[in-house]
Amino acid sequence: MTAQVRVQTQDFDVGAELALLRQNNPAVGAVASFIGCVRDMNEGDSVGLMYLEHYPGMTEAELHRISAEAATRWNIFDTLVIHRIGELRPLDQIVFVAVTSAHRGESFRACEFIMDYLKTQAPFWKREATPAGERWVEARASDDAAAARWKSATP
Amino acid sequence: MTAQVRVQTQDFDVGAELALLRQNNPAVGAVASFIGCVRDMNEGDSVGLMYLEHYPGMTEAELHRISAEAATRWNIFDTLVIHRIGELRPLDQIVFVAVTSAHRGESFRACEFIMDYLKTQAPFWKREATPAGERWVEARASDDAAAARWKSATP
Amino acid sequence: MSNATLPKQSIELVFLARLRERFGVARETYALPVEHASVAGLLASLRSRGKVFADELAEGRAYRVAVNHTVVGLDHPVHAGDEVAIFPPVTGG
Amino acid sequence: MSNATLPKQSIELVFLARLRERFGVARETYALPVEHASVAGLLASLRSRGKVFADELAEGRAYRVAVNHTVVGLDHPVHAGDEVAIFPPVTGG
Repeated sequence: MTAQVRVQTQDFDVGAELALLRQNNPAVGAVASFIGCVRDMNEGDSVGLMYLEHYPGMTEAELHRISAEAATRWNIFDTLVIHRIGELRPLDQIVFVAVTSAHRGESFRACEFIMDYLKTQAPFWKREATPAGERWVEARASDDAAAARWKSATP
Repeated sequence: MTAQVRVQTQDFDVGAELALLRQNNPAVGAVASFIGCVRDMNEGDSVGLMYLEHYPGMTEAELHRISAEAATRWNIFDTLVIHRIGELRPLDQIVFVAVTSAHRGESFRACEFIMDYLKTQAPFWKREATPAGERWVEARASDDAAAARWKSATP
Repeated sequence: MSNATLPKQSIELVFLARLRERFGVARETYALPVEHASVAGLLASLRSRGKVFADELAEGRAYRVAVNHTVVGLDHPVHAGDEVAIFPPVTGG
Repeated sequence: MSNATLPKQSIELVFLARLRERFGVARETYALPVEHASVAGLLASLRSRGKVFADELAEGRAYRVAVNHTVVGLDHPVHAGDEVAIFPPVTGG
């Protein structure tokens, strides 16, 4: 089991990352992944530019903790989390999570678990530029609800 | 909403497919995807070669039906299903399912739903070569159970 | 009474995967007696061929029947010109 | 009695995102009176600065406190040399 975590300003190549993650391991039967992208609308306002801030040190620690927690809950092989910071625009990739396992259920569960916890625990903050000016994005109750599901969930 | 379905012998490039699927749609905030791969072991036996047969005509109809069903259940944009047929070897990609949506929950749900139904409804059959000879892969009760979950599931 | 004296309808039979191998045939045009014009009737008719057909299509065996590309139940009608496929539980993905 | 007469411990404060902007500072070394050596005590001490600190760190406002990169509760101790970050609910991903 390896858990890769990367916080970076540059974009990433999901095809290349997925190939690397599988690392020619013929025990891998399933690869679940998720890409989060910048949308051009949020809360009914058009978004032209987004700025992502994080808390260096704690971010990486949290992402490793979340990945390790997924590996204790499900029978998975490897995990990859990439999160971009800095200036982003609509259509840009923000986040990528990928998980390998022997069978599909485990990689689906672990991938969504990591995303849900990333959304509510990892210290990233979005500021977006709308026609009315810049604003910090507000945390969503639905994200807390999504993360809370896992507290009672059985694998 | 577009639903792409492809049954083919040749391999596919997941990075290129994901970029095409997003098709520069800035309303897409989430892309969930799944790759199924040939493992070198199944039911405790080593697998050197696999042959995938399907039922032309019905396969495409079922995959379109499954994709359309996902689009009625969740608020998603586009779906892509690629399934390979013919001779495959360990490490080869077998199947790819990708779904785009505004928010992550919908694409995760729809992607797993399509995979679960594909596994139990789409007319594909695997024959694998093991040291003891060739055999048809037996259907798994766990796949039926996975598909049955969605009958009572709320979005 | 010979089957030949009864009206029949022509359907297309498709056998897939393990059943194709067991039956030794992938596709055939089949003259189905009209009083057997349902999935249950067709299966009874095919079982009457005996041997591997009677064995593989016995009640309780795990197989599926699709009429014109849709999986259906035993009471589904079978009409002239229909394509009826019989296959094992699927194992793709 | 002046605070200057009480023993203090030096900690690193980190403010992030909206709070960093509101406070106008990203990081500072803070001399925390030892009788305030908990998260609750630190918050009380910071609120006593008044104005935006009293406002943003008021009870009931939505913010989180991490000590040495781990989110903790109000009764968590704060020791000399700790890095204590205060930040709004996260919005990444």
